[in-house]
This record gives sequence, C-alpha cells and structure tokens, in this order.
Amino acid sequence: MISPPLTKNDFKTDQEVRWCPGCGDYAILNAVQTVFPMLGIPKEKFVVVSGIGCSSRLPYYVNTYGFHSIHGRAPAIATGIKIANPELSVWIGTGDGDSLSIGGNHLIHAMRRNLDVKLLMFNNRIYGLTKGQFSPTSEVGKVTKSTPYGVVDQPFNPIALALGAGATFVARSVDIMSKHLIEVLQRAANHKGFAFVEIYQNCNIFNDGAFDHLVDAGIRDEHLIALEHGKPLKFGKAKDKGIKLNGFKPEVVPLASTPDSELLVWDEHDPSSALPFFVSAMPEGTMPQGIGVFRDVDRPTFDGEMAAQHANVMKKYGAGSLEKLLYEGDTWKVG
Amino acid sequence: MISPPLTKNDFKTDQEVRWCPGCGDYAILNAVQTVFPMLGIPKEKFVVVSGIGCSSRLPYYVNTYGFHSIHGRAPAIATGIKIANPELSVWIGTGDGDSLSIGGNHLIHAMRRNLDVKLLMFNNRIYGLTKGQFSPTSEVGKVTKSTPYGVVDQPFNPIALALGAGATFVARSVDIMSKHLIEVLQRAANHKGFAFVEIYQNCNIFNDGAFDHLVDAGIRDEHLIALEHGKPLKFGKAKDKGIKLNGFKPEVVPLASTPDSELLVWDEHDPSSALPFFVSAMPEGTMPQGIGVFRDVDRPTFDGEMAAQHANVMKKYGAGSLEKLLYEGDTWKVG
Amino acid sequence: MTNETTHKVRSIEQVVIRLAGDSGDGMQITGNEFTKTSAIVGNDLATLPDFPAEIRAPAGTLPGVSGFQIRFASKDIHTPGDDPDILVAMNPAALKVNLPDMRPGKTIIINTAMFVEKELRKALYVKDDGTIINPLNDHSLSNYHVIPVDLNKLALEGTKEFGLSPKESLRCKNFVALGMMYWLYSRPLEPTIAWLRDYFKGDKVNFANANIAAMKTGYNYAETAELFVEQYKIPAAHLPAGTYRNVMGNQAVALAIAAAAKISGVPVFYGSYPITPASDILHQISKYKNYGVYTFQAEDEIAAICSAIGASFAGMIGVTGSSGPGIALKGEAMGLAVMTELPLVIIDVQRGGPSTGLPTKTEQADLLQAVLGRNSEAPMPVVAASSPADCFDRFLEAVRIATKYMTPVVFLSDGYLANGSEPWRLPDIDKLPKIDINFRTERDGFQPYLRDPGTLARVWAKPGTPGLEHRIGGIEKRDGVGSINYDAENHDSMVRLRWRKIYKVADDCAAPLMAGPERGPLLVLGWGSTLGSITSAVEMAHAHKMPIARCHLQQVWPFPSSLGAILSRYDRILIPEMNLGQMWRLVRSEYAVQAYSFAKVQGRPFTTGELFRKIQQTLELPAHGSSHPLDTKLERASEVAADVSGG
Amino acid sequence: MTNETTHKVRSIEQVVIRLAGDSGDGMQITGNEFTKTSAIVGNDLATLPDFPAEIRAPAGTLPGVSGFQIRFASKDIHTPGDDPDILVAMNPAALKVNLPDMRPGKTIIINTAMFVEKELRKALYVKDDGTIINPLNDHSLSNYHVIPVDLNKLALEGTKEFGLSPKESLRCKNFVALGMMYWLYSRPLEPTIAWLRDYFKGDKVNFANANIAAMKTGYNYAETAELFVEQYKIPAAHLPAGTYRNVMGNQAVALAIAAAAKISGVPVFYGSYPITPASDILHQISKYKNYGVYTFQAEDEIAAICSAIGASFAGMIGVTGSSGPGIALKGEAMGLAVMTELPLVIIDVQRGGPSTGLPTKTEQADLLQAVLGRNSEAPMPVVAASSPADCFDRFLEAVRIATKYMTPVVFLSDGYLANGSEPWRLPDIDKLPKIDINFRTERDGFQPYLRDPGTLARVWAKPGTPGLEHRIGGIEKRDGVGSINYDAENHDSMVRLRWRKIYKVADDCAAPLMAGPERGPLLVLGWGSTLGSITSAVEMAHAHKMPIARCHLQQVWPFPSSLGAILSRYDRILIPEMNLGQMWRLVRSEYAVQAYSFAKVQGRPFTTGELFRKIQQTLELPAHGSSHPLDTKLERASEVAADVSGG
Ligand SMILES: Cc1ncc(C[n+]2csc(CCOP(=O)(O)OP(=O)(O)O)c2C)c(N)n1
Ligand SMILES: Cc1ncc(C[n+]2csc(CCOP(=O)(O)OP(=O)(O)O)c2C)c(N)n1
Ligand code: SF4
Ligand code: SF4
Ligand SMILES: [Mg+2]
Ligand SMILES: [Mg+2]
Repeated sequence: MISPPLTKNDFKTDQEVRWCPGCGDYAILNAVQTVFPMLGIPKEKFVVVSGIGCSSRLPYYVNTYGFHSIHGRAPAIATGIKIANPELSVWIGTGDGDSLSIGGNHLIHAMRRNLDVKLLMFNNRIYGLTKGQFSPTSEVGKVTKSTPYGVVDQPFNPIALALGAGATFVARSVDIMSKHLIEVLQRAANHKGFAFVEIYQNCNIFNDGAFDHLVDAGIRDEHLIALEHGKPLKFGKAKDKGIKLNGFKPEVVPLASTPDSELLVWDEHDPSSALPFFVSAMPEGTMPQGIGVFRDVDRPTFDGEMAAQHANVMKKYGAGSLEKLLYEGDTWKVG
Repeated sequence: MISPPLTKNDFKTDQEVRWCPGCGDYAILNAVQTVFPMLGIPKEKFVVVSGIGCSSRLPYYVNTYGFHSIHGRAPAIATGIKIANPELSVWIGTGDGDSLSIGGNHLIHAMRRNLDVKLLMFNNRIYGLTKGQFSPTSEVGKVTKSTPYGVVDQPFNPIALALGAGATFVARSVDIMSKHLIEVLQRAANHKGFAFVEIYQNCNIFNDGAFDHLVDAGIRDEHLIALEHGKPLKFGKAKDKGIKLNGFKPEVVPLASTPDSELLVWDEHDPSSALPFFVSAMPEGTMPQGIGVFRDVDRPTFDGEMAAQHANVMKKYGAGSLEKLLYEGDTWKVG
Repeated sequence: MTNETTHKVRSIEQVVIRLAGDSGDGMQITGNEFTKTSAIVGNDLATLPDFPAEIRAPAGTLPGVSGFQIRFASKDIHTPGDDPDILVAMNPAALKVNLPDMRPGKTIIINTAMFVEKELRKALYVKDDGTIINPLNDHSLSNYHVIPVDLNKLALEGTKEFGLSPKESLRCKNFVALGMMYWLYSRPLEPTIAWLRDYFKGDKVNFANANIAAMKTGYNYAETAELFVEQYKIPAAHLPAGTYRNVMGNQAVALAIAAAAKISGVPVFYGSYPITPASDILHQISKYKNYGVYTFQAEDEIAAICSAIGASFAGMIGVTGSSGPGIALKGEAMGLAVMTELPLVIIDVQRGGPSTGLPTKTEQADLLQAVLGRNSEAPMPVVAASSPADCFDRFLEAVRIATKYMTPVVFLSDGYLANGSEPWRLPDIDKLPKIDINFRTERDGFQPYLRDPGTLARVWAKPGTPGLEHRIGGIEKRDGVGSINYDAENHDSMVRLRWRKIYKVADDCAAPLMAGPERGPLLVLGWGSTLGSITSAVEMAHAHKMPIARCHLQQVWPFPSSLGAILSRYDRILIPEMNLGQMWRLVRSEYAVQAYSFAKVQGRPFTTGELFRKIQQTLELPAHGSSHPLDTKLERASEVAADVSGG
Repeated sequence: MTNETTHKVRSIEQVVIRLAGDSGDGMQITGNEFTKTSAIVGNDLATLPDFPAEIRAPAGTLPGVSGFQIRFASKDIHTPGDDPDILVAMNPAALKVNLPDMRPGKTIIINTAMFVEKELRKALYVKDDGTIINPLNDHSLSNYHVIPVDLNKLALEGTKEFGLSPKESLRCKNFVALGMMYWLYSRPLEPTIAWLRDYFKGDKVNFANANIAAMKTGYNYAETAELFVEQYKIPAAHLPAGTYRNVMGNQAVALAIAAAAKISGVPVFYGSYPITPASDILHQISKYKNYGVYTFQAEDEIAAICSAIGASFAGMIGVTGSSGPGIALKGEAMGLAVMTELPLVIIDVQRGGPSTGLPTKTEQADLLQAVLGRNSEAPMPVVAASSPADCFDRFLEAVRIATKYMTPVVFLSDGYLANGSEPWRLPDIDKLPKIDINFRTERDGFQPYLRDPGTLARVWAKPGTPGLEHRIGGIEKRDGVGSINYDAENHDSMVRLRWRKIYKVADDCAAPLMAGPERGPLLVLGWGSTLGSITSAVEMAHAHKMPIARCHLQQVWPFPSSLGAILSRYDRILIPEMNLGQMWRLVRSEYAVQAYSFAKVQGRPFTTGELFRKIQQTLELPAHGSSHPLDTKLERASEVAADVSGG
C-alpha cells in the first residue's frame, strides 16, 4: 500500500494552541510541523515527549504520539521509550527551566549516553508558565518576580554545558529565523544520536526582547556568526569580518586585511569538542555568537548499543528457556 | 587569647576509620587532615559535608562540623550552609556516583553559581559502597555487577563537564601522589569560589587498578602531564615531550626538535575556559592526561553576592520594621 | 465624588458579585480594587479568584476566562458566597463559563460590544450547523435581569482626551465596569484613584488619568443612564476594634516569615523552586532582605529543601515551600530532617492532583502525604491554616513547634487560601507569640543528641561555635552521643523516641475551634480551608435550631490531646473534605471511631448550601454510623445486581 | 565420602546453627553451601544472613562481623529459628556480637587461633585499665559447651601440599569449619566439592583443591579428634512432592521478572538505581537479556521510574525497583503513572529507616508510603510477599494486576526476604498464571481513555501503531477522549474513577492466608515477611490448645473484599508488625475496628517466642479492645504522675 506523502497538515491536532499571541513558540511549532513530513518517517513512528512549561505544551499540538510528562523528566521518559522501541523517532520539547533547572541531570546523562533523541530547548531565559521567575539562562542582575533586586546566579552557557557533557550533536537557532531553524531541525533529525538544539525564543509576556540585541533583523549579522562546515568563520552584514586564533584566544579581524587562510576553519565533525567549545565560549558583547551546527559527530547510540548487546546475547545463548532458568543449578527432588 | 597552631591531630576524630584496608580514601583523608591545619582557619569554622558512598564517610573522620547527608545532595546542603554563614570553610567529600550520578544536577548548578565551597570528588570509576556497579565514569565495556555483558554508557569526562558548567576552579590529582594532592587541596582552599577537584582514587575491592595505566609510579610521567601556570606544556620522564597546537588539534612533539616558543603555554587564569577544555579533551591513550590546576579564575561568589545584596538593601532601606510591614498599605480602622 | 443621588438607596446586608472576563481584561486587578474599597468602608468580606489553568489561552476563548468573586457584608461572613447576586461578563466566553453558577432572577451586566460573531465563535456560541448563537438575542437569558452596556464605547469615549491608542483606551474598560459597580454599591472612588496614581507614576501618569476617567465614566453612566432600579448601601460590619487590612493567604505567609525572623532574632532561610500556587510566597519575601529573610531559588525542589536543611544546620530557621508534586519530591529529604532533628518548616500550598492535575484549582488531598508520605517511620507535626489571615498565625505556630521540638513541621495551605483574601485585624506586634531560640554554646557536657527532657528536643549547636564540633547525618544514631549505631534495641528506642517527641505536641498546640453544644447528635469535624464553609453551614443549621457542633482542627497532626474526648461526646461525626476522605482515615486510624465522610474533589470549596443539606441528611442517619468516601460496597452491590438483571 | 563412623548418630528433628566471623572470612559462602547441602538431603530449612552495615569495617572489629543463620529440619518450618543451638565463632568479635543470642547450655565452636591480644583488642575485649580479657580464660563462657579448635592451624596444615601463600591458606579456614559442621550433622561433601570445582576453574583449580582439602581436614578432624560427644542426623522432611531449589527473595523476584516476560510475551523493562537491599535484583536480571528482559541502570531513582513509565508507554512491561529512600524519590512519578493509567510495578525492598537508617537491616515501615505517600489522590494496589519463594508468585500477581487494570502496583519485599532463603517447590511452567496483554490496534472507535467496563482499565495503544496517535500526560483528563480537562465535575468523577478501579482489585486478588478456627477469641492479622514467625507462633499456640486464628494478607491494598467479614468474627485482633503500627492504622482507617498493635522496629524478624507470649497476653486483654503502638496516653499519664510526685 502506497500512502500519499505526509504534509504539514497531517501533523496538526484539533487542540487549540494555547500560547500567548506573539509567543516565539508558534514559530518553533511551525518549524516542527514543516520538518516532520520531510523526513520520510511514517506519522505513527514519531513520539513527542515533554516536561512542564509553556514550551512543554508542544506534544498537544503535533499530531502523533505524545507524552506531556512531569517537570524536567522528559529525557528519562524518552530513554525508556527508545530502549523499548529504538525505531521510533523521539523528539523532546522543553524549556530552559525544564531541561536546565530541574531536569539538568537527566539532560546531561542522556547526552553522555548518546541516546538517539532530538531535544529542542526553547530558551526564553525565563520561567514562562509559572509567570516570570528567572531561569538558569537569565542574565546576572535581571529583575524578575523572584529577584526584585536582580539575579545573582551566573547563567549556564547551554552549548558549553552540552559539549562538556559529551553531546554528539549541538546546534543553535532562533525562533524568528524560520529558514535557519528548519534547516537545523532537519540536521538534528538526520543525526543518529543525541541532538541538542538550543532555540532562542522570545517570551513576549515575561521577557520580551531578551534576544533582540542579537537577533533583530537589522543587527543580527553583526552579532551572530553562522557556522558552516569546512568554511572559514566569517560574519558581518557585508561578510567583512572573520575569526582568527591569536595564541589560544579568538580575535575578530577585518577580512580586508586578513587572508582566508589565517581564519579559523569550521569543522563540525572534529572528534574532539574543543573547537566548538572554544567558539561557544566567545563572550557575548565583544564577540559574535555562533548559530547553526556546533558539533555533529558519529558515535554509537545508547539505544543502539543496548539493542546490539541484546542481539549478541540472544545469538550466543539463544532465546532463554524459562524451564531451564527455574530448574537450573542445585535442585533436588522430593517424592 | 592566642591559641596554639592547629595540627593534623586536631582534625582526627575518635571514630574508627571504616574503609577497606588498602583503599585510596585513606590517602585523601590524610591529605585533608594535613591541609586543614595549614589554612589558618579555626577548627570550628570548617564544615565537611557529604552525600552517601564510601567516599562520603569523610565527615566522620575529620574532627570539625560535619554533615553526612543523603545521596547526591551535598552541594545543595552546602548551599544552605554557605548562605547562612559565608564565613565557614565548607568542604564536600563525594564520589563519582554521588556527585555525577544522582547528584549531577546540584553539582553543575553549584558550579555555575560559583558557590564558595571545595568539592573533592573521589573518582574510583565504580559504586563502592553498594558493592560494585558501574558509575558515570566507568569505561565502556567494563564488566560490573550490573553489566555482566559490559557497560554500554559512554562515561563523563568530569573535568570537561565542570568546565562546561562554568566552574571557576578545576583541578585533578591522584590519591597516591600525596605531595601533589596536598598542593592541589591547598590551591583549592585558597580559591575563592567553587573548587572542583577530581581525585583518581583506587577502590582495591571493586575496581582495583582502575588508574594503574596512568598513575603507576613507573609510567606515570609518560601518561600524566602536570599543568603549571605560565609554563609551556611538557611531560615525559625525561621532560622530553611537549604539546603544541596544530591547527586546532593538540600534538605531542619531541622537545629535542621543538623550541619552547612553539609549545602551548599553560594559563590557568584565562577568563575563557577554552584552553583547559582543550586539554581536558585530549584523549586517554594517545595523549597524556592533565593533572594539577586546569582553571583558577576569579569571579564573584554566589554566597558573596547574595550577602552583598542583603547588605545593600539593608543600607538602602535600613533594618525592616515589622510594625511598618504589617501596617503598611491599605489599612483601615474599626472602633 | 460625593454621592448626591436621587436614586433610592437600599440598605442590604450582603452581596456576592463576580467579575469575569478574558485573562487580558484585568479582572484580578478590578476585583482587588473592589475588595480593598469594600474593606475600607468597613465591610466584612471574602474573595475567591478563579484563574485560568496554567496555560495562557487565546483571548476570548473559554479556557482564557478569569474570574473574581467577592462577597461583602455588614455582618460577619466566612465564605465568598455560594452563587453570585450579580455577574459582570466582559465577553461571551465569560458569560458562558459563569452562567451555570447564576441562579434565576439574578443580575448580569453584559459588555455588548463583545457579542459579535468573531467573539461568539471563540466562545463556541455556535450551532451544529455552524451558525452563530447570540445569547443576547435568543431567550436563554430570559430568567435573568440582564443589563447590556457597551463598555468598549464607554472606555473609548471616556478616555478620548488622553491621546491613547484605541487598544490602550480599550484596556481601561475594566475600570468603566468598576466605576459602575462602585456606583451601584455606593463605594467611594478615592482609594482606587490613589492606587492608580501610585501605580502609574512618572511618565505613565497619563494611564492613571485615563483609568480614573474611565472609572468616573462608568460611575456617571450608571447614575445617569438609570441602568439600575435601585442603588445599594452595605453598612459597615461590626468587626472587633482594631486596624485592618485585606490579606491573601500567601501574603500572610510571607508576612509571617518576616515576623518569624524578627520575633526570634534568627534569620529565616527560604529555599524554594517556583510552582503554582506557592510561588507568590517566594516573590513577596524576596523583597524582605532587610528583615533577615534569605531566599534561594533552587534548581529543583530537592535542592530547595536540602538547602533549607543546610541553613538550619548552620543556624537559620530553614523553610521550604512548594505544592503537592514538589512536596512529593522532598520526601526523602524530609526523612533526613527527621533523623538529624533539625528545625524546618515545609510549606505545602495544596492544589488539584494527582500528578500535574489541576494546578490552579484548590484541594486538600496532601494531608496523608504530609502525615505519612515518607519511607519508614518519619513522623512530623502538621498544622493547617483555615483562612487567609490564619496563615499568619499558623505559620508562626509551625516555626514555634519546629524550633522548640527540633523537628520538621508541615504547614498546609491550599490554592483557595493562597489567593483568597479576607480582612485581617492586624496583631499587636508586642503580643505576637514568642519564639525563643537558644543556640548551644556551652562546651561542658555537650553532646549533639543531648535532649531537653521536657520536649525531647536535641540541642542546636551551629558550626562556628568553638568546642562543639560534631557530626550529624541520616544513619541511625545512638541517643546522646549521636554516633552511628546499628543496634537493634537502640533503633527501636530511637524510632519510638522520634514519635514520642512528635506526640508531645498534642499537649502543646492550638486547641480545635469549637462551636455549638458540648454534646449532641452531630459534630462536624473539619480542618484547613473549609472553616468558612463549615462555619456558615453550621450557623445556618443553628438558625434552623439544629443542636449540632463544629470542631475545626488547626493542629492536624498529632491530634490535639482533647480530640478523643470531644469525638466521644457526639452521636454522629461528619467529616467534610476536599479530598476522598483523608482526615476521615486519619481520625479512624487514631480513634477507631465511626464517621461519615463527605468528600468532594472539584477544585473549589464547599458551598454553604450543600454542606447544610449534608448536615440535615446526616442527622437522619444512624447514630455511630459510618460512610465510606467511595461507598464502594454499595457500588459493588449494585454492579452485581446489574450483572444479574442484565445477564 | 561415606560416613563409616563408630560415633553415636542421634536422629533429631531440627537444628539452628549460626556461622559468624569477619566480613573477610567467607561466612556467607559457607552458609550458602551448608544451606544447599541441607536442601539436597531433603530438609526443610530457612536462613537468615546478617550482613555488616553498609561500610566495610576493618578486619576483626565488631562492626565487621558477618553472620549466617540456618535452621534445617525434618519437619515443616517457617523461620530461621529464634536462637542458635550451635555457634561457630571465627574470631573474638564474632563471639562478642553473637553471644547475647545464645542460651545457656548451647554449643560454641571457637577458633582459638584468633583469641590473641591483637584480635581481642580489636573486638574491645579490654578492661577499663587497658588490660586484655580473654573469654577463653575467664569464666564468662562457663554456661556453654565450648569447643576450642585452632582453625588456622588446620587450614595451614590441610592445604600444605598446594603451595599456597600462608595468607591464601588461611582463607580456607571457613571450609575447615564447614567440614566440621558437615561431619557433625552427617551431610555429604559432594555438592560443595562440585561447586568448588565449578567456581575455581581453569588456572584457579588449585584453589578448588585446597578448599576441598581444607573441608576434608575439618571433617576428619571432627571425627578423629572426638570433638563432639554425638553426631546428628536430621532426616529428610516430608515436603510435598516436586522439584525443589533453594531460593532467596531477590532471586525469586529476578526469576519472576524473566517469567513475566516469557509468560506474557511482552518484554519487561527494569529501570533501577542501585540501593541496598534491592540491587541484587538488577544484578541478576541484567544477565537475562535473552529472556526479553531489558535493564537500565539510571542516573537516579527518578530517572529509573520515569524510564520505566516511558517503556510502558512504548509497550513493554515497566518495572522499577528500589528501597525506601529511593521510593520516596519516586512519589511524583508514581502519580504520573496513576494519571496516565499505564501499567508499572514498583518494587520496594524495605530496609530500616528513616532516612539512610539501617540499610542492611529489615523493616516493614514503607507500607503507608506505598499506599498513601503521594500528593493528592493517587491510589494504587499494593501486594506484599510473605516468604522468599512467595516473592515469585507475588511479583507475577503484581504484573497481572498492573497490566489487567492499567495501573501502577507496588510490590513490597524487605531485607529479610531479599536475602533470606527457603526451599522452593518449583512451579510447573505450564501452570503459571496467565498474563494476557492485548495492545490496541483497531482504529475504529479508538480513544486513548476508552475503558473496559469490567476492569475500568483504559486501552494500551503503543507508539508505532498506525492510526492510534494520541497524547497522554499528567494533567487531568476528560474520560474517553483523554483531552485536557479542568472542569470541576469531571475532576471529581475522574478522581473517584481512579479509586474505584483500584478497589475493583479487592474482588480479584489473592485471598488472605487463613489458619485456625473460623471464629474465636483472637485473630493474628499479618502481612509480608512476618508470615513465618506468625505461623510458628500460631502453631505453638495451637499446640497449647489455644483456639486462635491467623489471617495473612498477600494483597495488602485494597484489602481483599473478604477481610471485613473475617475481622468481625473474632473477639480480638492482634497485628504484629516490624514498624510502629502501619497496618494497624490502615485496618482501623478502613474498618474502624479495635485492634491490638504489636510493634517492633529492631531491624530483624519477630521471634516465635515473643510472638507466642504476646498471643498469650492478648488473650487476657479485653475483647474488642485496642492498644496504640506507642501507648502515648499511658506514657503521658505516667509523666504527669512523675511530675507531681517529683515536684
Ligand atoms: C515538580 C514541579 N515543580 C515545579 C513546577 C512548576 N513549573 C512548571 S513549568 C516551570 C518552569 C517553566 O520554565 P521553562 O522550562 O523555561 O518553560 P517555559 O514556560 O519558559 O517555556 C515550573 C517551575 C512543576 N510543574 N512541577
Ligand atoms: C536515594 C539513594 N539511592 C541509592 C542509594 C545507594 N547508594 C549509596 S552510595 C551509592 C553509590 C556510591 O558510589 P560513589 O558515589 O562513587 O561512592 P564510592 O562508594 O565509590 O566512594 C549508592 C548507589 C542511597 N543510599 N540513597
Ligand atoms: S508566557 Fe511567554 S513563553 Fe509562555 S506562552 Fe506566553 S509568551 Fe510564550
Ligand atoms: S569498597 Fe572500594 S572505595 Fe569503598 S572502602 Fe573499600 S576499597 Fe575503598
Ligand atoms: Mg523558559
Ligand atoms: Mg565511586
């Protein structure tokens, strides 16, 4: 039976989307519904898992299998799902609070294990659902509901954390850059292993404009640098600046006076994560922030290795016999 | 009143030390008891906090205030202690399971906040107390009680994780290298902020010799590289090898044919953690593993900033009056 | 604005009004202003906000409706009222959601501007064939007294002079409605004017003026357009003399936290992770840095409680707060606090469950979790607030018990108390309960598990004190010396000691609130936020000459030592709860008494009416009888019968 | 080795022996070998290992003592015995720790080689003035029959020929002791020889031979040195016909996990985080990969249960296991499983608490946590195993309930069951209970909360099934369609529906195990691992002609529907528990009955003797009376009295 190719509409549910008008989440949902039908995966083989938060409403709006679980635990739930059925395409929708605050541990463990799931972290630098407390990505000094005198916690750098935890695919995109976002999600989908995608997302109610200084159409080319495999690192509206290594420090140089050969060349497949870490550590303000794919390396997946181990044991010993198992070892007969 | 200087004996308790004979924990305890009296801190101002594990027995053996808490939660308990009294010198004794498995989230959050505590992670790449299951630092393929067919999880690189989480002081030492260990603990003590110290520790019962290939006296100089601030990276029994940057890849080079000026120069104070991450990512096997201080940078501490914020508010508004607080706003009188 | 009206002003005893609109319509602000003004004119009152569920629904839809109910009266009242006398419906969705609660003959003010196709469609006023229904035009409202007003137009016109955009002008429509209500119930505008002036300061003063103008527009429109047949006056209530303010439960807890630090002289540490409906406590007290209150927003609930335990160890009063799902996460650490015998208050602002449940609705279903929900024998006292203002006293009581007995204490509130409000007669600061805390400093004879023979509390010796170095932890201890101990008999005696310590609180706690005869045919036993409903229903029963009594627990665990005797004096015990019989279980487990359970788990308080009817019915039931909250036996029996007849 | 002895061989009915030594002395291995051999010769038996607490104490110290008690008999027995008939003490510490349990006149075999100053000092055989006490030389053992043997010397000599180092030779001393015991109780050496040959294979064969030689040395020494006056024979017991093996509780659970996967045809997923005493389940089943058993060692207990929930969602049978502190952490996720109505078994191998407590000791104090320890109304069935072998049946029952009713189920075991062992008559594979699982595949009429009207179970539709795409989660649902729903009435009915579903199990579960008369003066009500002690005590009472009865619950929540009637037929109910009256509370809460609590929290099972005495005493107490596990009222009264007289 040949079924007609899936379309975006196939992934829409009858649920009313209940985000605030103007919320960046709509754009992300749109990208997800655009990418899913492109992947050649039957609709019933997708599972969207989430924790709790505005972002975590995602499963309700994507017409496939979904699990809106409890706060922070989506990666753990997804681990069970993938072990039970490695053939499923499992996606996690989560927030900066859900995944980096209460769920931080499950996140880093799923990353080190290289569980084959795609995690989209809607980073709005705030707890949206609970109405505006600071999150682990909020800036120092920020006044929020719970910090009337300003945040004193240093935020995480999510990309650096993911690299430190050993994630095999790490990327960043922006809610309003829909073409870029769709490309990044496709890349994530095609990666076999844990894909961590940070998405700058505007919460227009509790943290409006958090990323404007980076992503506003007018200025973004000066503040974001698109990472492209095999190419030297260049940015600027006029593509007039590049990044060069000075000792062990990154330096912005004018292309006018710098030959391409002196620029850092992007290599997303480097087995070491030192280079992407180096770029992720470039300070906001003085240096552009990377978008695109920071890292994409092949490593055996957790669920794959587990399945392989099962297959090996099965091959070696055959399907276990319950009779043998119970009756093995030191038994004796009475009567 | 001038009290006599403290000695190692002042930090011994009457509790019988209950680790297995030959366990690496003894050497770490010895280093702690050696370093504490050197710090000029009165005995009652120390607090040793721990979770659960063999390593977490540490508080019982150090004669000062101690809290043997629950599994994985030592950094959270320590956060409360430091906020309540920033003058205390708070130390955490923990294991690779306690801090990286169940306690991973508290660990990375304490690091990003730069809580001013010193955390000693006894890394024996195994769960000792529960008798030998693999831990998040166990190698792939390892056969343990819970992995009769070998571990399939990729381990964490604890140094990389700490750097990814933003720790301001990151170091590594070895149980049997007591002089080195004592120096590292002193450096940790002198750091104002979160000090993460990974200590390779031998569990001679459940994972004997886990680090022999790196730390055995005969071979260690070839496999460990001591990081020394301001100096080029050199190692080898005859100090005959160095590390040089090739593009963005580390390379071992013979010093005979390489001038010092071409070597990577160690800078533990670099505000970016890219360099220490780069070194931490050098693969075991083909490259030497760093020991000593990976990173030591100044950043405001969490407890310090919190205290400062309190002081500021107090200065600005004066001590709050309960009368005013209750009676403020819209009140009315009856009768 | 003085009230020189020619309208008939009728004096009435009480009114229940409900304001309902879209989440974006400012209903909560409007309700709060009305509340404050009513409080200032001296009415007794009670409020019940009704938030939309955690998500932000699209404007105009049913899930986006936000409501605020106020009851204000010239007499002593205990609840926000069963059903409204008057409803303000700002849009079709608000009408649709709230209409089921309106009894025939009541008044509904409707903002006609919003009853257009687009909005009606969002509110699902649609027939099966897709055509629109307009309730203003069919006969569905014929049983009500409907007052149609174009609030949008009034807002636009009333604020013309301020040069606002239409969108901005429309935002003032809630103040138009408020002005109308102020006229109808003869309330002064001044308090709200003052508040608006204070809220929109500096370059925002234009908004203050626009809203004031909108309010006056509404006020004048109500007067001149002769919308209402009568104008009402609700005289001041005869409240005890004193200074009053209006207070919500979470506010009262926040104030009590500051008070605890001030009274005891020992700082309070609050470790918390945000969760509805507890977060507002964190928000409010994070401003109290100059009161000796330290707040730490932790990475999760486990870190929150552990940090509080650490702070207690280091000599602050550790407090942690959350709601049901977060408290579930704290169970293991609560056991640690039991074992280490450190003072700690665990605030549980209960919400609808299980799991994520109904986060914005109220429930009393964490009682058994609070009392028993931990591994092994880990007893701790539990106190429960019974009204918004009572949160203040109850919280201080929790701190008193925690520090006196060196024990964790659970303080139970719920969503209804947290966001509901009532007038609070402010306490005399000098007469607040004492919280005496003595840190051990004496070296001689020091042992970490040395006890006060009266309270069985162990000493509190904080790090930094010379000579008292010691170690505590979660492993079983030998009493006194506090060393690790695995002996069988020691364990048995320590398990019992920890329980005995908790039972001591039974003799040193708030007495149950009693009303009615000392013995008789029926006792209504309650706890927590049902106090208002139960009191009203009992008063209604008394008005009907039923000789029933009420016993309300403030200390819910251990039971006050007087409770056993009280229960024995009545023929029937009725236990109404917003859960499936948790107090019913606890009372039966402790006293093996028969009791009737009245269980309702609908995310909202009991109505006085339904409780009164239940009391009536119970009086007909056998003395010393019981009913199971689920009545499963009945159900099973009827299923069997069904099988038989059907098969 | 045939037994051609000239000694008197006396036939006896039963013996209790205890082997005790340092953790390094191999007492658990020795005990297991003795157990196995006794099983093979057909005795009924029960064992009780006693591990040192979680830490590894230095050799020779009191905390380092490890023990193993075996009772074997020619009759049907239920417990490992109250006190040993014979103790083997490998070192001074072992003697000191175990002597209090020995009654006068009993036999003690002592390894004299270790009773030297250094070792005596480690065992604290020291006077106040610092001088050493040697119990072999003072009169402290004069009430016992002491048999001194130099096991070290025997081990060194017996293994001379194998060229071992002295340290290695000395490691064989436990086998010398084992050989002696084998001779004493006329057991064959062959099974142990076979085991040693299998254990030390290949290049380790030398160790096998050395240990065999050591064992024979002990055997021969016992015979030739005329250590014992008599030699004993314990004939085979009259057990029901069948094939037997010895099984520990954790083993039985592991086997049941494999069986569940095999019987149902649906793989089992086990998500767990190691914790004493549950870890061995993980260890064992991680070998069962070819049985359809998937194990995941998670980063913590929360991830463990969440992964199991995820696996259940995806169509495996999700199981998670831990002990008390770990279960406390799972509370929130257990609520999610309730709300999503997914099958899940939560194994709680209870240990001493609260908090870290006494990790290697047993306790029954997680009962109320299992039944009620979660936020809001989150009911789930609870089954409890009552013997090591019963763990197998009970676990399968838990899986049956979980999958039939689509609900989480708690399976309670404890440290005593986990590590204790008994002979298990192996079940006929064909006669194992059926576990029928039908995944929904039919699209027509599919709704995610569609229910079976009989069980109220919802459908199980796993991801990957075309056309059944749906969303589940922790927010309240509208029944049937499964969409998010915040309505008051819907919530009330869903809360009740989830409870009613659980109560249905009351009619479809294992009946209580009854013994004794159908009505009478006393019923002993028990649950869990106390079955053995209670049965023995009841049998003793029957031997004394007391007409008492026993009721043991296998299904502990909801109570089997027959229980109410059973309780009503006896004048007195006695509830013995290794906690402070948790079942006592639960029974009273459900039935409002009077009951006497017998609470003991000493990290070890009841003795038959103490239970029997309690039964005797209770028969003297008033009919339909109660005693509180803490007797706080008595205590309070006496304290008051003390105050008065003292003041
Ligand atoms: C155990 C638990 N703790 C706390 C909460 C309350 N809570 C729900 S979502 C959330 C944070 C949401 O922030 P984020 O993950 O950034 O999502 P956003 O709403 O910003 O998309 C919190 C604290 C909860 N539901 N459960
Ligand atoms: C909540 C909880 N889960 C599990 C355990 C069991 N447990 C105790 S220590 C430990 C791991 C110990 O490993 P590690 O931290 O590496 O310490 P080590 O013993 O190796 O020094 C585990 C799983 C526990 N005590 N509490
Ligand atoms: S609160 Fe913020 S993140 Fe949440 S839906 Fe609204 S705009 Fe989006
Ligand atoms: S088990 Fe290992 S880590 Fe623990 S005390 Fe023994 S040797 Fe040390
Ligand atoms: Mg967010
Ligand atoms: Mg370890």
